[in-house]
Formats: sequence, structure tokens, C-alpha cells
Amino acid sequence: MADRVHSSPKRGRLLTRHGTGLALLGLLTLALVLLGPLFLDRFTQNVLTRSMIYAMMAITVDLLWGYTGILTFGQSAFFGAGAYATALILTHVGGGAQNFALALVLSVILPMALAALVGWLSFYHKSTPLYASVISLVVPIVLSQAIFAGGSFTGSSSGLVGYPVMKLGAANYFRLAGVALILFAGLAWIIVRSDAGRVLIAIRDNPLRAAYLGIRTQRVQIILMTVLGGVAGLCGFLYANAGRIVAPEIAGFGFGTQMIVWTALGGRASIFGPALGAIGIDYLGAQLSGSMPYVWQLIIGVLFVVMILFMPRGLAGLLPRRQRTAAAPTLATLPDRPQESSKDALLSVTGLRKAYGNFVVLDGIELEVRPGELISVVGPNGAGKTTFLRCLSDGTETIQGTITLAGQNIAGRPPEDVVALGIGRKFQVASVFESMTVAECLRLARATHERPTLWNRASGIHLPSAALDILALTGLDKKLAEPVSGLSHGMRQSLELAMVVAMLPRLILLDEPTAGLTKAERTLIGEVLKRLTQELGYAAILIEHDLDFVKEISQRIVVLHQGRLVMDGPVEEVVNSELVRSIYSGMAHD
Amino acid sequence: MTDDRLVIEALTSGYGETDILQGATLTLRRGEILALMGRNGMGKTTLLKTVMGLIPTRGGRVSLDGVPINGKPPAWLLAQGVGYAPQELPLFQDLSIRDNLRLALRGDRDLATALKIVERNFPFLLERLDQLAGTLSGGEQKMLILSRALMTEPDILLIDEISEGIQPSVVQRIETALKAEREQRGVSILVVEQNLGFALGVADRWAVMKLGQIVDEGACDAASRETVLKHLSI
Amino acid sequence: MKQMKSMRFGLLLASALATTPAFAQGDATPITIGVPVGLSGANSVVAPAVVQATELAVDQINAAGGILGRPVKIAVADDASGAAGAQTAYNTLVFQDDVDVVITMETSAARNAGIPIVEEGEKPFIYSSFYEGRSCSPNMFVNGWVPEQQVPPVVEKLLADGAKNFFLIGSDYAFGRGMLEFSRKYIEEKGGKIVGEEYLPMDGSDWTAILSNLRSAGADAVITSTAGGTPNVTLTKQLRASGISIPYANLAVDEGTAKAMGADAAGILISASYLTAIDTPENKDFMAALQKKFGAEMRTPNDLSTPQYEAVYLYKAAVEKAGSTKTEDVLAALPQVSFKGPRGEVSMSKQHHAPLTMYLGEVQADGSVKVVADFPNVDPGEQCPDL
Amino acid sequence: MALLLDIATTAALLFIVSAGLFVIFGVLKIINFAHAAWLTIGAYTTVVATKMGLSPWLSLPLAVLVGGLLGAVTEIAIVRPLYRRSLDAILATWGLGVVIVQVITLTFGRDMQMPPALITGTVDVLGLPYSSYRLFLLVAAVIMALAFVLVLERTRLGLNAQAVIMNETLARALGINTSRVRLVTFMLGSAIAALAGVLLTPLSSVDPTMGISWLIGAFMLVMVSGTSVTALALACLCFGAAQVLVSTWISPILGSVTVAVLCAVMLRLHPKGFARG
Repeated sequence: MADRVHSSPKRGRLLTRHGTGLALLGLLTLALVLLGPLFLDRFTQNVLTRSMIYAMMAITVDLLWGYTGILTFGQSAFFGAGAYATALILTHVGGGAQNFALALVLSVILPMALAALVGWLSFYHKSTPLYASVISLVVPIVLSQAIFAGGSFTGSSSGLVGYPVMKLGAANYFRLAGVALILFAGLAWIIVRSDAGRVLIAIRDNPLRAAYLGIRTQRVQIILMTVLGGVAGLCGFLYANAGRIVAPEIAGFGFGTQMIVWTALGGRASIFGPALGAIGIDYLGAQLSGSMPYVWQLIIGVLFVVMILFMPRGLAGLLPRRQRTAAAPTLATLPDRPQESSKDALLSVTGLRKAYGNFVVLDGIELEVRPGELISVVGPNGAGKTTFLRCLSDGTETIQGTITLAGQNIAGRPPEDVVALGIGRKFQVASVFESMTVAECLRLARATHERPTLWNRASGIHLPSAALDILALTGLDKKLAEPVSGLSHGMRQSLELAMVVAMLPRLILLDEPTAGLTKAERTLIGEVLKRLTQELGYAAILIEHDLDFVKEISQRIVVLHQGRLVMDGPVEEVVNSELVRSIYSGMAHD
Repeated sequence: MTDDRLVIEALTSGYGETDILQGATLTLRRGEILALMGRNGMGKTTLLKTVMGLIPTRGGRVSLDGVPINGKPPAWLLAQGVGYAPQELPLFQDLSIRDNLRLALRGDRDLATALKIVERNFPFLLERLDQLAGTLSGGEQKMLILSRALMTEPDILLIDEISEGIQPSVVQRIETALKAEREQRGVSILVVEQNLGFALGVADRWAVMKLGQIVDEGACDAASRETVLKHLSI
Repeated sequence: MKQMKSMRFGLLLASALATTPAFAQGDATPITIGVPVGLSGANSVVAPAVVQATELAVDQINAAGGILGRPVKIAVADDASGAAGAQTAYNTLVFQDDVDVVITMETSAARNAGIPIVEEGEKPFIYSSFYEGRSCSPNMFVNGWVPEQQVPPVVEKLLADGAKNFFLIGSDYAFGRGMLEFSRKYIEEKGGKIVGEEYLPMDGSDWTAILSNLRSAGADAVITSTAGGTPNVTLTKQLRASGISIPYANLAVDEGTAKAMGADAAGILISASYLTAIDTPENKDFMAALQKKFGAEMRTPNDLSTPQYEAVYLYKAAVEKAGSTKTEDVLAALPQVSFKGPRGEVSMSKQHHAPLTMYLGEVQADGSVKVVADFPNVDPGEQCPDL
Repeated sequence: MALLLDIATTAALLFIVSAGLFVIFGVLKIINFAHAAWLTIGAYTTVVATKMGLSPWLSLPLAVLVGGLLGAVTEIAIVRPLYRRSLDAILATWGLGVVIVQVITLTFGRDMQMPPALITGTVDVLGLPYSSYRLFLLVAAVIMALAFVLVLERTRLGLNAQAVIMNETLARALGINTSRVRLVTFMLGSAIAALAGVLLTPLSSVDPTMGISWLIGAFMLVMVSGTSVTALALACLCFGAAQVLVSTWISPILGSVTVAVLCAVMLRLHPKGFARG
């Protein structure tokens, strides 16, 4: 099953022309940061040191919220945990190189552990983004309460002060914060543009499709939150050393929301926007808020509401969005490896019953599917066809009866696990990633086979020949670098089908793949399906209304009517049966 | 004044990127029952929804007694005497029959008067007003849906697959009710149907829809069953 | 960065030059006093009074010829009543405005955030707020009270009135806990008994469970030490509404809040180093001068703003004694000088802290505070033995 | 006995504070982060009313009026464009809350205001003196809950709101003006929140940020209750009891985070909370 690619495809060079420009910009900034203390006064150095630490926090919020769609108010908690871990060690254990090392390690590990816990709480199958947001509110509140209750150990409301810090001096803290910011921003910039970065955006844009591509969305979210918790903790370590104080407010929800403001105003999903937003607002605030704090906060509040309403992309949205001119990746063919045509059932469904309360959707369904079979499911509206496909592909649906796929009972397995067993599902309404290009969508479909790299983009995509056929026949192979949002309905349907095929599933579930397609497109999809099943030994279950189409491509037809499987047999037999005629002309009744 | 009441011309609409209706043209005349048939996914329900203003029109026009009604909200159409019995999730399952009926009353109409109309066709509903709609059997639910549409005494009635999944005796009652409404009040009725027997039994004319367009229409007579079946069949 | 400075809208309040006499001809560059204070956030209620007190002192000093013949001016910056805001405010004052001294009343978190910056910038710092004690820095002097000074008067009074079983209620923060910890030790030392000690988070406003515990604990006196403002008011309101009528000492209420609470505050015992009702010529002059300068805008002086007023004078005395504004000289002179102000004679002579005269007051039905007793020269105890 | 009264009145208080948020979340499916600001606005209505010499009781209807009007403006200007961007709706309403707090501060100052209480003193409950105002709150909460049920079940508005909650498409198909239902719901939620603000004044001080401390508890309670009034009442009772018990027997500090933490864990383990189905 695992088609590990032996000859690794050519990796795209990281630094394209536009990348080179940015690298130069990065070097320039680096020089500015290193030389800054020579011409900046102490005030500016001190304020900017903190602003730059804040900017890193804003980038973590951007990665979570802007790129992955997790609106979090709780990054402050991890920042606070890191800062307090540092201050507590240095206060109660003392200074010395060893203790600084210990503080550094703990300031990363503790927030990561906390973040992992928060991640576990926030992300589970069918958890909602709203729920994750609310949890992210609770975390800083509980943490700051704990700090308050810590008495003289944590310094309570007064915070901790007077502990030994790394004696670097203001100028070097400025340089350290600057270098850290540039490194982190650069790293974040590379990652969000890498293949792995596409996974984050996939989760933000269409978590369901991502899960049905086998991407373990919750796991990715938890890992991301954990890693960024560690980064936040590291920022806390820097802060505790540079600022020489920790206070409960840095772990609080107010600070967490401030980061959202920086990110929103600077421009979510742009890395540099939030960083500049944080520096700009914190630095301007230092200049302005001293004398008119309420007016300053009022201005920020109004600006924030206006931005959310009218400029969701923030100030970064004012810049013209550069059309991604990445060269189209090359497509490579995976060797066809016909599935062994075993006599054993690939899928077997026994006694399936699905009800919502008193409303029974499916009842008493028995079905076996063998490799190489293409089964069409027909039946009038409301017969339960789509529900049937959902039950086959999501083991967490509450059902009665058993569904086994490749010998494994799928009960309790979320879609990504069922996908791992060899199911590919194509939705009724084409489900693709709107903000991506055709090539990016295809590469995501291969994510479970070729682990997406964090550092760059693969320049080639390995696809099975059937997927390539679909692309070639529809002309999608000429549009690899084009954004999905510009594709026609038929093209999207074909793209989704190609994505599903690219996953090399053993059983493909298709929900009305031809709805709204032209005659030519239908024929094309029919050809592909025939080839997949008859030549390559895939199995497929197809929901279809167009009986002419069904007749052309199926070997077997299953008729669902009012939640029951009323017929299962060879095409000719079923099509010509009185039962089907009567169901379709409305004469059949229980 | 012509007898054309609801005129649909080259209507296009759909969801997302997809045009489900692709230039459908159809006319509902005064006092007639017109059966619109076609297989699943061909755009029949979308046609009704578009006319009712539940889906925005993308092209073509709809007019009521010569007045264009494109883009009018459902509330406006209901006020003009257009009644609608939807197919998908047509009832508030967790509300009582009474509340389900009340929700369809607009403005100054009171429930008592409306219930008299319900009583004419389906008196059993009046005895069970406090029962939750979700606890009714499939056929009873259909009768409730129809009662709700008839209750406001519409001049034009759009009905979506009312016969779906119910037993013949209930189909018969519905047929009787629709015919009675037409006889007594001269209502024009458009029924979207997959049940050939019911459709041809109740209607004066039929039309067949395929891939978002009306492909054939005719008067209901002895020959129409074969003609329509040919369009629908396999 | 000169440009930055001129762009800043910082509140640089030049002193009222109209009334200024001719300053000595030598060095006429102004001495700048930095006042980082909570214009926003929790302290914003009391901050205006603190700023007024500073302005009054500076006006008076300038009218009398300044310090060492140099005029005095104030730079105020908002610390947002917290650590992050204080960092900004102190950075601005110390490094951008290059003030000669920082004199202010702030939250403990803000003070702690400021100390490293004051030390880094090598400025003298007078903290004019009462606080929970034991904050030490070579650069910092304190002229407000600490628990060792505030608690004994109320506890002595309650014990004298026959109370044996004490219940302590506080907000969960450094001051609340610090005050009640000392109270507990002190009461037990004096033979009283603690029957309960409960804390609610600073932003908590529902005291129901604590009050029920208080009721069932069989206490015959209650001592509270909440955060100022909201928690204090909610606690008092809910305590009164629940019908609890045992003697009630409040370590955190100021006169203004007591007055605003009206009848609910009646009978509350308070202990302070300053009360408006102090009957001395210095206090009367102080009140009159405030009234004259600010008129209807005048904020009632309190136990936080009056020490601020005196702190400016203590700084003046130290500079004059040292003969310069150089930090090391001023820091050496500060413990040796004293000033007789509204609170009486104050000198920060004890480990950077000040022995003070403490007053026991009782809130009257009309919200005014009557001075019941005074305790002269109460020692702050061992605050910073290393200094 | 005191414990039971504490639990009942705490639950009542939680219910009163969450009710406005609940109405908005139940129908509109958005979390109104400006909720704390509505509470504050209600309390300041009392301040203004009593300063004008009106009885504090009059501030109850006044707050409903002010809350309703501001709610209408908010719905039209800020919330309406964001129904399809629910996370952005959170942010926009939160920003609005910040703006309102600053405007109140600039208008009234940071100082605490202390309007006269509605009811003072205690009454004896089975020999135990108990705060009359807390008992009054209990009555107020019960009245509020009954009014909810009555409005939902007996009035056309309530029926329309239920229809929108259950099946918005059908509601529209039946000619219900769903955007008006949303508007009225938001107004109602804001009005109830402002009313709750008035009811809070005798227990707390009135200052610009007074609402914040009630916010998180209210969020969590509404999250676990979904769209059912009964569920909300039940949640307030359960978590109110937990809060009182933890506060009384363990620590009031733990008690203060009890509601939030228990709700969060409950939602993790049983995502539907107290809502049925």
C-alpha cells in the first residue's frame, strides 16, 4: 500500500528570485539590528527589545490563527509559563550558568507540556473552532489565578523582581531579541511556504477534506500548538531576562488579546504583518499612551473593529497581493501497481442501521465489495445514500451493525484513520482547497505517502497514472500553477477525483461525481472509473442518479429505497426489474 | 388579462459554482394543475426554490401575472398569495402541529380561521394540535405540510414531492384535496413529482425537466404515461 | 532621537512660571521629577490626587526659589497600573526624559518593573505608596507605611474592645496576603485567635461563600485587606447586606471610598498615616493650598497622595543637604533628612523606610472619618536589613 | 441551610448574568464578547438615572431601553456583516467592548460610582438572617426564566426565534423575516444584559471594567447550554453549586475558576453539554 518513492523528486530551490530579495532584506535587517545600539538611544533600545519579543509572539499567533484558523487568546499563558519558569528558577535556585541552562530548558519544556494539554483539550474529532477559542480564554485566566495564589513563591500580584539575569547589557539584549526575531520570522516564512505550510492552510480552509486526505488534522493542530507553546516559552525566557521582572499580567488574557490586535492590524497570514504590527503598536503606544492612555486604547479599539469588518487582511492587505509566479511543478508517474484481485471482500457491511432519534435513515444494510468491483448505488432522494457513504468512511458515526474494511472494523475510527485503511472519498460538492493552486491540492493528496517537507516545496509530484489521466483529459495538467478558485465546476470535480485517486485508496467512494457536468466530462469520468476498477483492481462505490451513466460503467447495482437495500445484482437484471421501474415511477410502497 | 399566471423564462440559478437550472422555461396557467417531472438532481426543487426567492436568480426572469418577481423575498411572495410546500426538512420536528401551522400565518390572519381550512381536508390534524410534528407518521407529516400551505388560501401553490415515500391511500387523499382546492377556489398548482401515477392522475398538464431545462411538456391523457416514462426511465 | 523627543506628547508640566521669582543665576536647568503613575488601570482612581499633590509641592518649591536655585518640573507617564506599562513609563522617564529622580505611588508590580530600570539608569527613586513591605533596592526609599505600622493600631483597638476570635478576608494578591499574614502573626502574638482566613481573586466580586464561612466561624471581629476599589466595595456591600454586624476593620479602604459607600461604610475601623481630619497646622495649610490651586477640580488628598507631596519635599531636602542632584550624593543624604508635613515629621531613616505616626479612624454615618487615636513614631520594623 | 441559599442565589446570579449572552448565542450562534460592556452600560444607566433623581427601580426599564437601542445599532453596524465569519464576530464584538469601556471611562471617569441599592437589609429565612437582595435576585432569576419560557412558547416572536434556531431555511420559506428576528434577538439579548447590569449594582461597585469579571463564567455556561433555557438553568444550578461548595469547603480562589474549568472539561468529554440531542 505504502508507495514509498525511491528516487526522491527534485526539490525546488528554496531561494527563488523573490526569495533572494527577501533573504537580502533579512540580511539588511540583521545588520540593522546588530548595529542598532550604535545609533539608537537607550530608551529606543529598551522599548524595541520588548517590542521585538512581542513581535515573535505575534508571529506565533499568526501561525495559529492566520494560517491554521485557530483563534487563540491564550498564547500569553505559554509566554507567562516560560517567563515564570525562568524567574522562579533564578529566584529560588539562584544564578550561575547551570541554572540559566536549566531555566532555558524548563522555559521551553513547561509551556510545551501545557500547550500539549491545551491542545488535547481543544482539538478532537468534531471539536469546533469556537470551542478551541473559548478554551484558549480559560487557560490564561487559570494560569494567572495560580500565579496570584502562589504567594511569595510566585510573587503574587507584585511579580518577581531582583533575580539574577544574564548580564548582557541593554545593547546585547537588543541584538539578541533582534536576531531571535529575524531567525524566527525567517523560519516561519520558510515553513508557511513549504509543503508542510500548505497542510496548515488546508486545515484552515477545509478541515474535512484534509481529514479525508488522511491528514491527521487534530494531531497537526496539537503539535503546532505545542511547538509554538515552546517558542512562546522561549520568548518568555528572553523577556524575563531582558525585562528583569515577571508579573501576572504577562500570563493573562488581556495580553493574549493584545497579540490578536497586533496580528489583526498588521495582517493575519502574512508573518511580517503581525511582527510589524506588534512592533509598531507597542512602540507607538510607548510614545503616545503615556499621556492619553484612554484615547490611545479607544483609537486602537475602533481601528480594530473597522479592520475586522472591512479589512480582514489588515494593513498587509493594503499591499498588492503578489501573484504567486511559482513555476508549475513537474508531474511524475508512479508505477501502476495493480491491486491483487482477491476473492476476499474488501468491504463488508453487516446489519447496518443508522437513526437520528426516531428517524431511521438506514436499516438492515448488508453489502460486500471485492477488489475490482464498481458498485453503483441508486435510489430516490432521501433513500439514505449519502448517509451510507458517510457511515462507510467515518467510524465515529453512531451506528448499529459492523463495517469492516480490509479485515478491520472501522468502528470508532475517525475519517483519517479510515482513510489509512484504504478509503478515498469524493464529496458531492467538489471539496478542494480554495486558496491553493491545482498543484498544491494534488501534493496535499499525496501528503500521507510523501511526508511534506518543512523547508521547501517539492518541485515534482508523483501521481498514479490514473490521476495523471484525469488531469490530462481535463486539461488540468496545463493549469497546475493556477488557483483553484478560478476553476470551473467540472474542473473542480475532476481535480477532487484526481486528488482522491492520488491517495491510492483501495476503495473509492464517489457521491454523484457527475452532477452538473457536461456530457463530455461525464464520459471522461466514466472512462477513468472503468480503468481504475477493471484494469487496476480498485474497488469503487458510486452514488449516481444518471442511470444511463450507471449502465455504462457498473458491473453491479445496489438499490436503496427508504433506508433499505432492496436490490443488489448485475446491471441488466436490476435495471430491467419491475421493482426499480416502480420505484422510479413512484409505485413502490412498503 | 391572460390566463398565464406564473411565467418562468430562461431561468438560471444554482449553488456555489454550479448552475443547476440552465435556462428553464415554464408557464403555470390559471386554475390548472401542472406536474413537473424528472429524475433526481435535474433541478426541479431548485426551480421551486428560485421562484420562491430562496435562491438568487442568475439569469432569466420570473413573473407573476405579468409583474417581474425576480429577487423578491419569500415573505413578499407569500403575501401575494403564492403558497409553497417544500420537500427538504419541511417541518419543525420539535414543535407542535399548532406551532408549525402558526408559523405560516402572516399579519392579521388568526389561527382559528386558518384551522377551519385545515379541517376541510385533513380534520385529524385538529384533534392532535399539541402533538409534536416529529412524532407524526410520514404520510401525516405530508398532510400537515400541505395543510400549512393551503391554510393561507393561496392563489398559486408550489408543491415539492408531496407524494414521496407515502402509502397510496394518503396519496389518494392528497390528490382529492388538491383537486378540491382547484375546483372550489381556482388555485393554480405546480406539483413537482417523481410519482408518475399520482402526477398524471392529479394534473392537467405535465412537463419534464432534464439537466436544468424543460425538455418536453404536454397535456395529461392516455398516452402521456408512456411518453413521460420514456423520459424518466432507464 | 532628539526628534523623537520633540514628537512625544509626554506631559511635561512646566511649573507655573508666572509666580516664579528670579532663580539663582548659576545653573538654571530645571530639575525634573519623573512621576510614572497609573493614569489608566486599577490605580487610575487615585492617580489624579497623586499628580495634584506633586504639582502642588513643585509649585510651592518653585515659588520659594526652587531647589539649589534651580526650577523644578514634572514629567508624568502612565504605567497602566501594571508591569508592562511601567516598563514603558520608566524607560521613557529614565532614558528619554532623563529625569533627576523618580517619585511616585504605584502598584507593587509596576514598582518592581521600575526598580531594574531605575537601577540601570542610576536614578534615585522615592516610593510614596504604602505597601506589603520588604521591597529593597539601594536606589529606592519608601515613605509610606508597611504592615508593621498599619496593623497594630486596629488590632489593639479590637482587642481592647473585647474581640477574641478574628476572621481575615483578603484579595488574593501580594498586598492582601502580606497584610493579613502580618495581622495573623500579630493577633496570635497578642493572644487573639484566628478562626478563618479567606481570599478571593482580585477580580472576584462574589463574596457569598466567604461570608457564609464568616458567619458560621463564630468570629467576633473581621479584618479585611482587599485590593482597593471594586473588591473593597463589593465586599463591604455584601457584608452589610448579609446582616453581619461584628466589628469590622478594613486595612484597604481610603476616605474617599468610605465616603462614596455611605451608610454601608459606617462603623468601619481604618488605620492610616494620613486622614483629612488630622488637626495640625501643616495639614490645614496643605488642604487650603490644594483647594486654592485646584478649586472644584481638587481631589481629596489621601494616604497615597499626601506621602507623594511629602516625598517631593524630602527629595528637596536631600538635594540641598547633598548640594547636588548627583544620584550617589542624594541617596546618601535621603536617610538623613526629614520633613514636617501634613502627616507630621517624616524621615526615611530606617532601612530606607520611615517611622510614621499612625492614626486610627472610624467611619461615621455620613461617611466622614473621625480620628479615634494616634500612635506616634511607629517603627517599620526590619524591612531591608541589608541596606 | 445557608449553603442551600447560597447555592440557589449564586445560581440565580449566574443565570441573570448569562441570560443576555444566551439569547444571542442561542439564536445567532455567535458569542457576543461585548457582553461585559452591556452589563456595564446597564449599571451606568442606574448611575445616570439616580443622579437625575429617579428611583433606582426606574433604571430597570431604562436599562432595557438603552441596551435594546445600542443592541440594534450594534447588530446592524457590526454583527450583521459577520454572521458567516463567526470567529471574526467574536473579535469585532470584543473590539466593540473595548471601545465602549473607553468611552465610558472618558465620559464618567475611572472612579467607582455608587448608586443607591434597590433593596437593603436582611430577612429571616428559618431563623437565619439572609440578604434580602440576594433573595430578590433569586425571585428575579425565576421570573426571568419563566418569562423566557413564556416568550419562547407563547409569543409569536419566541416562536419565530425557535423557528430560526431549528431550521432557518424553512423559516425563510414560510415568510419569516429572519434578519428582523436576528435584529430583535440581538436587541433583546443586549437589553437583558443591560438589565442584568442594573441588578448587579447593589452587589458590586460600578466602574468601567466591572463587567469583565462576569464574562468568562457566562461564556462557559452558555457554551454548555446550547439553545435550551432548561439546560441553562440546570447548568447555572450545577456549576453554581460546584462554585459555592468549592469556595466554602476548599478555597474561594479555586471556586472562582470552578465554573470555567468544569465547563471546559465537560465540553471536552461530552461536547453537547447540557443541551439535549
